[in-house]
Amino acid sequence: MSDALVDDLDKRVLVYLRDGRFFLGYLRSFDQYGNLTLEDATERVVVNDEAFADIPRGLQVFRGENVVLFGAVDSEQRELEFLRKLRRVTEEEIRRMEQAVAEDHAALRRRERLEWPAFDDGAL
Amino acid sequence: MLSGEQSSASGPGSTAGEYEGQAPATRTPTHFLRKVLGRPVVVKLNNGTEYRGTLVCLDGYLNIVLENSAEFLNGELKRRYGDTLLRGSNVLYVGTIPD
Amino acid sequence: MSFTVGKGQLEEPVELLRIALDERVFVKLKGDRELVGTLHAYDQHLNLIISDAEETLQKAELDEETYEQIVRQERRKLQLVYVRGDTVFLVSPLLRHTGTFL
Amino acid sequence: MFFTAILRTLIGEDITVELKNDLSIRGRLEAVDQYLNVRLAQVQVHTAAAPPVLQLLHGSCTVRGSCIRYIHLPVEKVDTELLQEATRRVAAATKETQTMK
Amino acid sequence: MAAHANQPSLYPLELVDAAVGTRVWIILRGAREFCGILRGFDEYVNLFLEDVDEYTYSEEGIEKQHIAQMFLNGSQICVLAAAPTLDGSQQLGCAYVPSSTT
Repeated sequence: MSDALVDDLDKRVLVYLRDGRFFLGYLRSFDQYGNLTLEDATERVVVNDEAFADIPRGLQVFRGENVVLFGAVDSEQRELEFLRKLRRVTEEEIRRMEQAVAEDHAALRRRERLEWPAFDDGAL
Repeated sequence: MLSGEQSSASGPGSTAGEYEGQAPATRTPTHFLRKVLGRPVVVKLNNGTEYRGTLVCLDGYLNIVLENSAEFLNGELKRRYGDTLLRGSNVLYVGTIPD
Repeated sequence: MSFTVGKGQLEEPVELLRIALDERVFVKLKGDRELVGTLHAYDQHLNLIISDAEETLQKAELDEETYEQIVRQERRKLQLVYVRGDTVFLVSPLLRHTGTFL
Repeated sequence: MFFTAILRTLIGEDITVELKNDLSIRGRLEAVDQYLNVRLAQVQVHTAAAPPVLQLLHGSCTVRGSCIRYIHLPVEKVDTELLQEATRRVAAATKETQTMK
Repeated sequence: MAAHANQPSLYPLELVDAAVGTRVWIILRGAREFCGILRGFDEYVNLFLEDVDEYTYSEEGIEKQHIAQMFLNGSQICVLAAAPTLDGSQQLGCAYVPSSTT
């Protein structure tokens, strides 16, 4: 497996985390636990599949257990396709959009609770 | 669901006596599990689901096989099984139920 | 720890799966998922390989208009799958069901 | 290790990895390790609601074993009879080492 | 960390050992508590309990179940304490926060 991973070293990769966040950057190292380091990393935040922002994160180390998957992304064509479909906005703008989506969700959940008090099984 | 069994608090093998220092070997959790083999038990999983049936066997990971078991969620019967293998990582407790 | 004691032919719980090889089994998984299929391989983590399976997924959804919670069942066929053991709650061989299967 | 060996027999075949977050990724199996981490080549993400960022993936992609729910295997490439035989053999060998202890 | 060089330190498991034979109160992860007589434990703090009351908390109220003897998996235990006293200075359920308030 690690032989195969060596192919990704120094390539531009996408890292998908368990909390749903995406990071792009240059893979500089990995170890047997699947811990990764990315140089010149950016976090790509997407809202509603319509707008995104790249937030500079510098050098990032990821703990292996939080990584769902990662893989090379060096394809200009794929990046251009992405840019055609989604609008690039500033970090402030994307945070405002995130906030709006979160509030919509919260409103829906409040209504749900009024109608149906959900059973809390705690352990799950 | 389980009422009127207060009197059966001291089950088989539990003798009256004082406990000083290290619990005697007959009082370890492991010993209890050996003792209830072949007896009706209730197994509760971390998500609250209960399985009632005869304890056929178990291992160190707490994987459990029950015979003639029934699945309950919130006290409601959901399903019946013949033999069933429960994965140990989800087991919260194994308790006795009256024969 | 070694408190593996059993009766009859079963000495280890996981041996139930050896007996169930090539038989139909019912599997309950995390996230309200259930499978019925033929068991072909297993290991001590309860990793499984199952064929001709039907998966049932219970989904609690919120009706957008009435805000009522509805439980919906989704079914699909799985020809041949590896099932990761850590999602497994229980495995039960169907032929060994004695009672009514609700 | 037994399942690693099973999956390794499928290296070079097209498989679909279904993750616990409902994402499905299809690709050619390139490598499998002891934790059942899986490396796929020529990946395609084809879940309808998949995040668009994943379309950037190009070439090989490594998936963490613990995030996997199912791997959909090609029926015609797996001999289930052989698989059962191997399982019985492994079970017998495991039992033997246990009784030796 | 250690209190004083001459003072004998008390290991956590020694405290559990001292509780053997007494009624204890166990708070688990999730909305679940147990109250029963501690009969024994092992290195994983799996417990052997007798005369146990199990309390499950939910928005619908408290559900109580009695179990004569049980093996309790140590991995889910958050707190093990002396049983609440009858004068009400400690109350079962005080660690439970309903999900709707969060």
